[in-house]
This record gives sequence, structure tokens and C-alpha cells, in this order.
Amino acid sequence: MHFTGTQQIKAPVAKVWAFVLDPNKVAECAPGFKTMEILGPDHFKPTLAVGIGAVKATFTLDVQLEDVREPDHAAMRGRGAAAGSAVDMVAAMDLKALAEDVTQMDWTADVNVSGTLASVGARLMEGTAQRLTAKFFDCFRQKIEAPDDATAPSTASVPSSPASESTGAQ
Amino acid sequence: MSTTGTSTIGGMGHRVKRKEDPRFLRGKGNYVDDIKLPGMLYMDIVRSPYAHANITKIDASKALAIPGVLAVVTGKDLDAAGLAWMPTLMSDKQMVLPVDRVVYQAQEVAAVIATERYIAADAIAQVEVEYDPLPPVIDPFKAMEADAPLVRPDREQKTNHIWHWEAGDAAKTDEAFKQADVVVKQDLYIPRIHVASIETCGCVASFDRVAGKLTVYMTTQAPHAIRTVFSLVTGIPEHKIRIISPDIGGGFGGKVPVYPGYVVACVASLQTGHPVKWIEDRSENLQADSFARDYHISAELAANNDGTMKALRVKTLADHGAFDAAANPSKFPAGLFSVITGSYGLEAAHVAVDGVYTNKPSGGVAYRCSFRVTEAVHTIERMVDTLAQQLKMDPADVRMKNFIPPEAFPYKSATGWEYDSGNYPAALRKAMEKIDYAGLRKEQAEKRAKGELMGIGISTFTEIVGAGPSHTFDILGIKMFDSCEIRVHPTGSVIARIGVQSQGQGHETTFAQIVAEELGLPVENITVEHGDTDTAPYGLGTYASRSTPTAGAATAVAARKIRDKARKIAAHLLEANPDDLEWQDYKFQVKGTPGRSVGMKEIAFAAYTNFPSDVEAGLEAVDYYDPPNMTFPFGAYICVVDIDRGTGQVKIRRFVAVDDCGNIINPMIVDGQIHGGLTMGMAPALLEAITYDENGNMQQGTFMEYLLPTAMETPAWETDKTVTPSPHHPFGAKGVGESATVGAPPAIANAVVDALSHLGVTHVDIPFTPWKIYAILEEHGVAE
Amino acid sequence: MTQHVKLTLNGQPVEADIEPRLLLVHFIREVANLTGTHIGCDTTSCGACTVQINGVPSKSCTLFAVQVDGADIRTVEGLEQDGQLSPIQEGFFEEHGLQCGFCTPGMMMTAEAFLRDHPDPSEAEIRQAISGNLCRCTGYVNIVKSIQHAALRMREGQAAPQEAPVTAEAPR
Amino acid sequence: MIPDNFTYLAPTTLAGVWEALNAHPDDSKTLAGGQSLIPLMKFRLAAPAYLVDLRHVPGLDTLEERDGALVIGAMVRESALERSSLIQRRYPGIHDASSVVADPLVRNWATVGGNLAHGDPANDHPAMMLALGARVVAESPRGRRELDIGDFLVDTMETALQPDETLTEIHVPQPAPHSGSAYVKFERKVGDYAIAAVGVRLTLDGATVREAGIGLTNVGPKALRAQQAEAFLVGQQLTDETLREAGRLAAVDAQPSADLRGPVEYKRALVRTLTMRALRAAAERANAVTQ
Repeated sequence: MHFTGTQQIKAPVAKVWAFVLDPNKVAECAPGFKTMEILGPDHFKPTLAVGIGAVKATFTLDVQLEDVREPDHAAMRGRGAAAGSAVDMVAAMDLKALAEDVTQMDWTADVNVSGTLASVGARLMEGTAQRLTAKFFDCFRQKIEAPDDATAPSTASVPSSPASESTGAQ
Repeated sequence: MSTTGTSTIGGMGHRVKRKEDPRFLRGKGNYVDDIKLPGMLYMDIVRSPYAHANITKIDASKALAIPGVLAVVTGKDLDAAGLAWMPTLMSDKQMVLPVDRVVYQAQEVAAVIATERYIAADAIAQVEVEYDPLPPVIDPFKAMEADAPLVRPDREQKTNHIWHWEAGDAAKTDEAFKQADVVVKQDLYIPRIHVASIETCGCVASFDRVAGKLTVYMTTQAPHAIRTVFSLVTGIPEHKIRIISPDIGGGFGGKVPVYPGYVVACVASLQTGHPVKWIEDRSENLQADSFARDYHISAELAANNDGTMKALRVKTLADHGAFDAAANPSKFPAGLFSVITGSYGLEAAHVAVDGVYTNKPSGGVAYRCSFRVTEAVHTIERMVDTLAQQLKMDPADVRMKNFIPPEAFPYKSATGWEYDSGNYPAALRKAMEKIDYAGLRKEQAEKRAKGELMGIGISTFTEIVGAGPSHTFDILGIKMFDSCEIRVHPTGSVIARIGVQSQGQGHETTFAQIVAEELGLPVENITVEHGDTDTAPYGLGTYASRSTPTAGAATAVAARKIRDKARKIAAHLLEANPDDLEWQDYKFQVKGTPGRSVGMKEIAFAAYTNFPSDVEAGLEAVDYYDPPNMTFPFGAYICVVDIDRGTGQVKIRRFVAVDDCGNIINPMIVDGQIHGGLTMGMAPALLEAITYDENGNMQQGTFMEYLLPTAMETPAWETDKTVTPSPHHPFGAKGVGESATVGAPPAIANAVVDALSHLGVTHVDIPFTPWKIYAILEEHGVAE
Repeated sequence: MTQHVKLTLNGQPVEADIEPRLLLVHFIREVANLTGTHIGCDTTSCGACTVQINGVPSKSCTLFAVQVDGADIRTVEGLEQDGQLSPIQEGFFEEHGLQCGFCTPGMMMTAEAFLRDHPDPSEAEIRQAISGNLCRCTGYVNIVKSIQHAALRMREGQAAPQEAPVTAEAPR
Repeated sequence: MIPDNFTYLAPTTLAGVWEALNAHPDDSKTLAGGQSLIPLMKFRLAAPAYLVDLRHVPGLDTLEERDGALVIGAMVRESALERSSLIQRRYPGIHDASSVVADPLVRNWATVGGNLAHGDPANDHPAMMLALGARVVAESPRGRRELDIGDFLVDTMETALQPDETLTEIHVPQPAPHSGSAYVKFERKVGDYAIAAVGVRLTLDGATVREAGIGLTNVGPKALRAQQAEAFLVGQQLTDETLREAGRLAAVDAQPSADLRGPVEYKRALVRTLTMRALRAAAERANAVTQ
């Protein structure tokens, strides 16, 4: 699955760059973020409870930053496993100053899901992956644009309230 | 052979109610998952999410920390015991558990042994496996390219090509093509499908450390062959292995192979000294067990302008997955695909097949047809219609013109098979009358004028079953005979044990009927046992419609051996010369003196109480039957479809099946076999197909996506028969289990193409999904 | 953590302390040791696990046993009465409605409940009623005939006073 | 396939349900019929630590007309709807939909509330409810609110329900005179989700359409209203041409994606066909078909 997107962020490139290179901040934007182990400056292991509605799978990802070219390009490679499934992703972003206080972020992501999720959940897979990826990058914008002292809960990093009733016809 | 059996005997030709039903109807069947042994442990399997990857690490510590988890078995553990690989039935080898590399999605990676099923399931989620993914080989054509990644680097040959196989006469075929007026050419793809019996696979392996004996209750269609393979693999002496195939919830060929789960459960029982149960769930069954079909076929048919067919040339690429683990006879890696000349008299034919490895589970096993006959029949029956369409002839006429005539049997086909008997025109005529073929063609013309899409499709197939003569057929060197042992007890009741095994075919009933017919003893006093290697005589098992042609014959011959001995005892009782006795109305009587007779019940008593001095006591016999030839059942099927122009939906309106399987033991059971076979012929034509995404994920891993037909999608089948006995079978039977699955798909395919033929459509591959059909309707401007 | 469940199974009380996640089909097969109810899929697709819960045919592998605490459950083992096959069992026997027998218990539990509400069904109604039960052997032709046979038997039986019919209440 | 462990709670009041949900808002799931949730749990694609069963909460099985609306309790089983003569007579579109949900055995447990609240775009009731202009009643400790079904359905598997809210009732406006409804589903086989399905409600004024509601199943991230088609139909007579145009517009309104149920173009074509067929059926039921 290949996804692309563009964000316009009301912040200077340097501020965006600083955010993106901070694993703790980025992790908070990851869907269903739970915990993170930092193994090195460019090597992290976040645990994510990814899901929509009733469907939820907890992934432990092994993430490696790659091809970091300050101040405008970075890529990451991640691999993880959950519930008989595996996910492999490669994401990259490029920053471009549109104005002094406006940065454009162009991102691409290639996500491959294998195993149970792909075999059983194929019906909803592509739409969900696309939505979660788009939310991930949109969250960057929201967090970066938020006032510096903001400690507001990261609503955007969690899918909006899941369906509470979870039953019915198959 | 007598067909005058009375209902009190219940011999040949009677609709005897099934002896196995009383237990099934009461929920007292004994399937593998019903077996509970003291101290039994449960096994569950960790499977690979990747289709192709190196395993870099397996960490079982979290799983082992769960209370109730006793062991986690990995490929490295098996490797230490020399058990990481096992032989397949096709002289290839197959991973039991991988040491360092997985080659298909859902491949077994490790097994957890725990005290309870639920604990084992918890534990597999806690076994941490790290993989380094490799590029998967999914497309068999790309697999054959020089730079394709290797699926099997363990092999000497560094290619994905497994084997090349040919049959027929290439030069003669080329010559016939040169002289033909017309050549029609068509590529066909027969998709990957899965038998999906409602019971999945599983076993209970129980090793008795004191006796040194391994007993395995197992969903297998071939218990003896499994015993031999297990003995060869493990080194356990064969008499210390007992395979029991209890009641089986459907087989259809999917329970012939040896799956890794069985072997690991045995190893786990050997190691723990406890019985170990392993039962697949549905997704494991669909994703990892062996598959059928997956043939990419290229066919050419040469003919004269008057419709006389001359020669056939076929090239095929066969996707066998990561291991060549089909169950074909040794000399036939492409099964009996060379029966592809079908019911037609051709001058020449040539068939070539190439097997190829891909990152998928093993392919090439059965889907209610073990030996590639379905692929062959689909090809020839589609090609006949293609020719008819090209020549603007009625497909029924082309068939009638080219049928092997009834008087030509036994008939030697262009690829070397000797057909035993047949009367193809009679079967087709019967089917055409029953469905009112002429009336349907008239209706079709009227409907076409109104823009409605209706199609009529014919399939006049010839099957080849009953493997087989030992000079030609073996599996891993074991000749494909089959067997029966009969014991008549003093009071005239009987136990018969057979080397084949039932997965629903009703052997306990039909084999009792064979004995009843041959011995004149009532069917209710005859017990048939099978599936237990400690008691049943050696046999190759039930698949490929071989039970009746082989073990059925063995049963009749064993019974006749008993009758031969009984004649001597009867002579003694009647104070007559054995040569003066005749077997009449299920009794021995003195020729010309109907009053002086004695039945088998009295003879049986005498065999233990009052036998002549030159005769041994008892009344028993064994027969290992080596069939002189295959049998060739056939049939004529006609299907009528309507196509919805708004949705592309194909609906089967009527389907008439006229089958000829020779003499019939139990018409009720034969009807049932045909109903089921037709349904499993329809399913891949309309619903079932397995596909993989570019990463090698199998996309139909549940019954929500792998679409078994319900009663709503299944039409009300109309069946009829002709009877052309096999001349070489002891009671003239041929076998019927797979005929309908073999014959039905092209009838449906021909009907669908027929419905669209006036638009210029000449071929559509199965399955006929509504979107595939709708796209054709749109292309030709007739979509609603 | 376990939970106490008490229910009636073929007229007999059964109780046990079980994990809440125990599927009803496993309760029936492993706790109550009635193995006539089978498992064929995991997606509530095949119906091999069908039992009657307060008279309502239900897929017992898509239910937790705790959900039916207190219910009256009938399985294939409860069909036979006083050594006599029930009409639905008789129908399947007479019309060769089964081959491997694996789907048969679920098929009969569905069909029997259906016939209580539809004493004289058409073939189309029968086919619809059993469309939640998969059979891989029979092609359904003889299953339809079996149910028709049973319907006839049950209608004949209506003439004589019978045991009180089990009323089909929505399972709660 | 064995689910993960959980704690099972079966409160006897709504307040008890909310208390249970509030105690573990991130880790609780409401259980109604369970026919979607339990298979997910068996694959461990859903693993709630707390399962809150609604079965002992009284009053959730209402099925009656009250104050100008049909009131369907959240726990009303599909089979109850299917058998209800009130539904067959007055709300045939709902009867159609309830008769094609999954298979007959699943319908014995599956609930209307679950079908809506699961938020699955492939479920059958959401589109029919969109066509009928239904309202959804959600209750929580903060009180009771009514939402338009269109606002209730947010996205794939996502609804407007808050974690501690319970869907308790669905209110369907009573049909005006000369109204008809229908739901036409096209599936690969019985038990399958729709490739596409269309729910329609029509109110006619003589031969003219006065009101039209059209909902589409499984051709978008959630059930969709075919708004262009609806707008077009109002004021039109139902002829082959207008039916075709409405179908065409509904196909434009659809947002299908390609999957194992076919490519995008096919699904749009199917929406067109099914819209026309559902409109015809609804019009026939409104007893005023004009050709």
C-alpha cells in the first residue's frame, strides 16, 4: 500500500525539523501509542495499539531513522508484529519553506501488512491504513502549531471515539 | 454377477440405508477432535506472517513462562533429531518446521505444547519470532525467469523449475496439425482451490513409553501409507506404529498428505510421553494445507472443416507451491492429465507440463479429483465448444461426430490409455432428451431476440479412476493395489476389513452389500471395518475414486474365495460332488435339483462344526487386488444458465447429469455422491478461488472469503444414469466419487460462453464472478 | 478468573466454574462431554456448531457460555426420545441426508427448529432456512428431502397429542 | 481460534452498564449479539479486557409504533424484525434488510443496535436507516440524546457514540401515505457482506415523487446517502428515464474501493442497477408506479 500526502504547517522549518527528529514527540502522534523504548538516537521501539472500532491489534515496532539530511529530509523504516501479523513500513518526508513561518511537508509511506490482519482483515485494510497514516502526519501539524506550553491531551493521536457498541451482524 | 438380490439380502443394486448413520444421527460419531485420552496435552502452532523470510530469532521465553505450557518445539529442535525435513509423496522433501527460513505465509514455525487448548492458544501469541523478509515468488511465470529469487535454495538445481513431463506423440501431433483445415487455440487458467472439508485436519498422537508404541488418531485418507512413511521418517519399527483413521468429516483429497502438524504432534508425544492433540482451525486449514489445481494451460485443437477433430496439443505450467507434495503416482508428476483427449477419437495428441515452485503452500493435491483429470476434462470440453463455435456447428453435433464409438472399446487413446468401456452417444442422447435440448435452443433464440442472455452448455467427459495396475502405478514405490479380508463367523455373520477408508462415502454399507451379494448373507449381519492399521489389511487408501474399483474388487474376489471353499463344504453337506453344485439364488444347489440346496449360513456353521476332512476349519479369505486396468466412468451433463444483465450474475437454472459408472452397488449412495460432486464442480466455476496479493498473503483465509456454496446457491440437481459395466472389474463397477466434480465445471463454462457467444465471446475463465461477466457485458454494450 | 455457569443441557442440569472466554461449543464438548456438536469455522459461517438455545437455533462457537447462563440448551444428543429417532433424524436416515456426518447435527438442529414454525415448508423456504449451515458432501438435495420427510412425519404426529412444544423465544 | 481472556459483566440496568464502561473506558466493549465481535475476538483482533453484556438490561427489546415513529430497541434481534408483521406491513425496507443480514442463524442473535453501532460500512441497516431518515437514541450518565443517523455514522467502524454511551433505541419516522421502502442487496453468496446494496424510501404524490431517501451499503468508508439522486428524484415522475438518471446519480454518489468484491467501476454500475431496482420495488409498494 502506497500513500502520499502534503501538510502545510504554520511554523518555521527548523521548528518542524526539531519536532520530527524527537522520537518522543513523533511517537505521540503514532496511532494508539502506548509506550516506547529508546535504543539509540535513531532506533526506537514503540508499542502501538492500532485499531478502528472494535478491531485492535497491539504492535511492537522496531523503528530505524534513515537517510536523515538536516534540515529537510528524513526517512524511517519500521517493522513490527502482532496477532499473527506483521507490518513493514517505509516512510519519508521532505520539508520546504513556503514562507518564513510556513513549512510544507510532503510525505510518502509504503505499508505492507502480512499474516492474519492481511488475510482476515483485507476488506477494511487499505482504507484503515490510509486513514491512520494520514492522521499520523496530520498530528504533526497539530502538535507543532499548538502553543508551546500546551499540554493538552493528544486527541489527534488517538482515533476519535471508537464505536462503543461492537456487536451485530457479522 | 447376479443383480437379482432380494431386499432381505441387500446385495448389489439396492438402496440399502446406511449402516453408519445411526451413530452420526445421534451425535455419536467419533471424529478426531472427539477423542480424549488421559493426560492428553494440546498443541497449537505459531505460523509465519511472511510468505518468504529468513528467521533471525525465536524467543519462546514468554510463552514458556505461562503456567501450563510444557514445551515450545522449533525447527532447530527437530533438526537435532534429523526431523526438520520429511519426504513428500512426490520424492521431494518438505519442511516439518523451518530451521532458518519460511517459504509460504502461514507456514508452521514453532509448536506450543500445553495442558489445555486455551493455554496453548495464549502461548502461541507470546512466542516472539523475528524475520528478515525476502522477496516472495508469487507468479509462476516469473518464477521460471532466470533472475527469479529461489524458493528452494536447499535443492541442487538452482532454479524454481521442478520437473518437465510429456505424454503423447509430438511429431505425429505436429503432422496432424499441418494437415488440418482449422486450428483453434485457447489459454485457460484453472485457479487454486481448497477442499475445505467441514472438519479440518488434526490428530491425537499417543506414545506408550512402556510398549514403545506410537498410536495416532488422525484425519487421514490413507492410514497404511502414513504408517509406512512415519516409520521411514522416525525409525520407529512399523509394527510399533498404529494409525487410526476414525470417522472423518470429509476428505476430498485434502487429507491424503502428511502435514507438519501431525509429525510435530507425534514428536511432542514421543518427548513428553503424553498423548498430544492437534486440531487445525479453519484459517490454518485454508491457508496452509495443500491446494488443488493452479494450472495455466495453453491448448490447441486441430480439426477438419466438417468438425472432425484430429489432434490436440497442450502446454501447461503447474504451480506446485514451495514443496512438491502432491499425491500422484510416482511416474505421473502431472497425474493423469494425459487423459485430456477425453471422449473423442483423435489421431494424435501431445501434452507437456512443467512444475514450478512458488512461495505458496504445496499445490497439486486433490479437490475431489486427485490426478489432474478435472484440468484435462475442462480443457478438452472447452476446446470442443471453441471448435464448434468457430465452425458454427452445434456443440452437441460436434460431440456426436467425434465420440469414440461404442463398438471401438476397449479403445487405445492417442496418449496411450486403454479405455475399458463406454457408450458416449447414449449418455448424451439421454441428457438431451431429459432436458429438452431442442426446446432449449428454441427458447434461447427467442430470448436472444429480446436481448436476454441464456446459455446451454454440454460436457461429455470421460474419467479415469481406480489406480491402479501395479506395473504402472505406485506411490513412493508402494504399488497401488488394494485389499480386503473377510471372516465368516460360525453363525453366519461376517466381518470384512478393507484397505481403503471412508470419509463419508458409506463404505460400511456398500462394502457390506458387496459381501452380501457374493455370499448371500444379509447385509445387516455384515460389519465392515476400516481405518485401523493394526486390524485392516494393507491398502493405499481412499482417493481418486479408487475404493470401489480396487478394494471393492478385492472384496468381491475375497468373497468368491470364500464361496469356493464353501462349495466344498456344501458338497459335503449335500453329499454331492462340488462340480455338481451351482450357485443359484444365493445358495449352492445340486444342478437340476432345486430342492437340494444349502445356504451360506448353514455352510458357515459347518465350516466350524462339520467340515470335510480335506478342508481346513474356518471360513476366511484375504485378497490383494491388483487391477488389470483403470476404469473409465463417463457422463453427459447439460447446464442451462441465465445471466443478469444488470449485475453480471450467472444463475444455473437447470442442470441435468447423466452418469455412467458401470454397475451400481447402492443407487441411493451413488446419487448422493453425484449431488455432492456436482456441487463441488459448481463451486469453483462460480464461487471458490484462491488468490495471493503481491506479498504472498493468501486472501481467502476464512469462510467469509473462501465461498463454499450454501443451499441457496446450489441448484436442484437432476440426475439420471446409463449403465455400461467395466469388462475387467469383478462386478462391473467403475467408481463415481469424483465424476461429477470433474464433469460439471465445463458444462457451466460452456453454458456461460454460449450465453455470450453471439457477442463474439469465445472463452471466459472460471470462476464466473459477477464483475468479470459484467465487464464483458459492458465491453459488448449489453450491460443493463 | 472463573465464573459459575449453570444451564440445562438436554434436560439435565450442568454447572461449572469456567473462564468467561470459554466458548459455548467448548462448554458443550469439553465440559459436558457431548461431542456431537462440531466446530467447522471461526467466523460464524458454517453452522456445524448449531444447537438450540431456548428453542432457537444458534451457532455455539459464536457465543460465550457465560452469555447463556440459565438457558435451556438442546444438542443433537437430545433429539432422540425414549430410544426413538425424532422425525428429523428419521428423515435424514431415510433420505440419505448425510454422508460424512460432520455437518449433520447442526443441520438437524436448525431444521428441527425451523419445522416447528413452518410445518409445511416449500423447497425454497427449506433452502433458505438451512443457508447458515454448510454441507460439503451432499449438495443439499437429499437434505432438502430429509427435511420434507421430517415435516410430513411431524404433521402426522400433530394428530396425536404430543409433548408440549418448545416455544421459540428470542434468546436473552 | 481462542479469544483472549476478559472479565464478563452483565449489568441489569443501563446505569450499571455505564458504570462498567466508565471504569475501564479504553478497555471495555459493549456486547449485544456478538456476531461480529466474537469472531474478531477469536482472531484476537479484538481483545477487550471487559465485556459488558446488554442482555439483562430491560427495555431494550421494544418494537412498536409510538408518537409517530417506529421504535426499535437496540437489542431487537434481526430475526424478530424479520418475523414482525408490523415491520413487513409498514416498513418493508427494514424487513428486506433484516432478511438478508448474514444468514438465518446469525440473525437469531444479531441485533439492530449492534448492526448500526459496529460502524461497519458493509452492514445492512445503516443504509436503510439513512434512507428512512432514522434517528438514534444514545444514553449515558449525562442523559439522553437523539442523533440523526447520518450524524451517528462517522467513519469506518466509527460512530458518534462516546465510550460510555449506549445506543438504546432507533426511531424511524412513520411512513406518510403513499410511501414505500425497499432494500436490495447483491452479495456473492448467502452469509456474505453486500458487494453493494441500496435502501430506498419513496413518498409519492400521485405519480410524482414527493420525498426520496436513498442509502448505499459497502460502497464507501461508511454507509452513504445518495444525495444527488435523492435531490433529482423529488418532483419527478418515475419513468425508465428518471429511474436510470437516479441510478446514474447514485453511482456518482458512491465512493467504492476495489477489493475482493470487485473493481470500482463494477461497484458503481451495481449501485446504478440496484438503485433502479430498489426504486421500482419501493414505488410498487407505494402503490403508484408510473411507466
